Amino acid sequence: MFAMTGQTIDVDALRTQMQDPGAGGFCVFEGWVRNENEGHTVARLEYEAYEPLAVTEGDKVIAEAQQKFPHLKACCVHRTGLLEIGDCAVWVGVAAAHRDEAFLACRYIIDEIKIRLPIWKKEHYVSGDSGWVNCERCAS
Amino acid sequence: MFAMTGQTIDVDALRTQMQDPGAGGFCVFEGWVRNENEGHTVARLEYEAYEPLAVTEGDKVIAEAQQKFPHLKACCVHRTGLLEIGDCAVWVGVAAAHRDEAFLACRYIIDEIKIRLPIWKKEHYVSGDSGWVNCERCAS
Amino acid sequence: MKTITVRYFAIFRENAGVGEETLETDAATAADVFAATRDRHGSSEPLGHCKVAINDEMADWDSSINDGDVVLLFPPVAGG
Amino acid sequence: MKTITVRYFAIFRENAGVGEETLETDAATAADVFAATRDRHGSSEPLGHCKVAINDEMADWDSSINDGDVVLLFPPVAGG
Repeated sequence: MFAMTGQTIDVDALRTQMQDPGAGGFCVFEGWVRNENEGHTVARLEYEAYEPLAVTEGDKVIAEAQQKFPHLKACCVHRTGLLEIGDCAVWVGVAAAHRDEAFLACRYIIDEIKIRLPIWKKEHYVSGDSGWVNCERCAS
Repeated sequence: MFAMTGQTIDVDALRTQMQDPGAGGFCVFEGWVRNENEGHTVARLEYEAYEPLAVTEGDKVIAEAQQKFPHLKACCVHRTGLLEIGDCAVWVGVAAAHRDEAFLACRYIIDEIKIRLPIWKKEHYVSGDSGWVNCERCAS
Repeated sequence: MKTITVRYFAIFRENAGVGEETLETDAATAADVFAATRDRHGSSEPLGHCKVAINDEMADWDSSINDGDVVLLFPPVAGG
Repeated sequence: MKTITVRYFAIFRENAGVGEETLETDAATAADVFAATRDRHGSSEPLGHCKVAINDEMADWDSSINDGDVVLLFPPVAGG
């Protein structure tokens, strides 16, 4: 299940939802707002998203992970709005029978989420400037 | 930092300790007690450890991860004693500037913890039998 | 000529100064819409870095444009 | 002859029926101690699947044994 939220991500509640007596490995990735990007000191971040399509595409990414690695529980929640340093911008959790699938599926989901979903990030710098962040794939 | 504990692992407190304004990626792995192993229905698990050396070796594993991937915060806590289905047996958390190091260091730590530390796992089956679990590397 | 709605997001919206506008166009494909509105969205990004959706479905740049379509122009995404 | 302390863990401890014992031995290496106590720890595991520590330091099977050493015999580990 993929969701967007304008509120603080409740990581405890998400972890509880992932529990499963058949799961032996649980892998989580969280993206946190850093105080620095490419030499700029960041004050805060702003996420804009086109939610209807972000949710459709996010659900598709999770379904793909579940097809590649059957029998896993997977969930991702992404923030919108204004975020401060240290805030959790995205949470991905995968519970699987074994750790290998848990790690690989978690990595697959965050990698695809970052390049496929209509979500944009504007950095507000301590200098007063701001800028839209280029996509990872564009930079590489 | 590596620690062994006989108490429920406090995953919230551990997550809070990992927070760092320079960290953009946080990867966690948790090992959970599964209800099944190699065709046996598991009722509970018992961990035995030789703690002085488990801690020394665990700290060494974390130091190796920090050398491979500089500037990361990493922590691992492992349970001892009797655990029920769904209990968290081991928690590994890594906070790094970027997600790649976070995933790789987290994976390195759990992989090494499983094969190097003097920790043993006895499965108690629903059938009333019990058995010591063979090491991963021995099985492969 | 067709009548379509074009929606801009993030830096495209800021550049265009509006989130949405109605266009009369003879654009055959999504790429034509991107080119026709380049002055509005102000993008110097290669097309391959941007994305397009038509009527709330992700689309390709060579997807055809029909009368009444809502075309969403997405600058380079950066989730996570 | 040397006097050493041998400690057994997990299945080795269960097989030996004791966690620790004192041995008079002429064992030259840790591997010799493992072989000399095989009846006690009852292991059919290859040496390479087991581990040994001497005086609270991880050691190799060809590490030499000195009078007064505490030798810890570890069956195949299974953390996590």
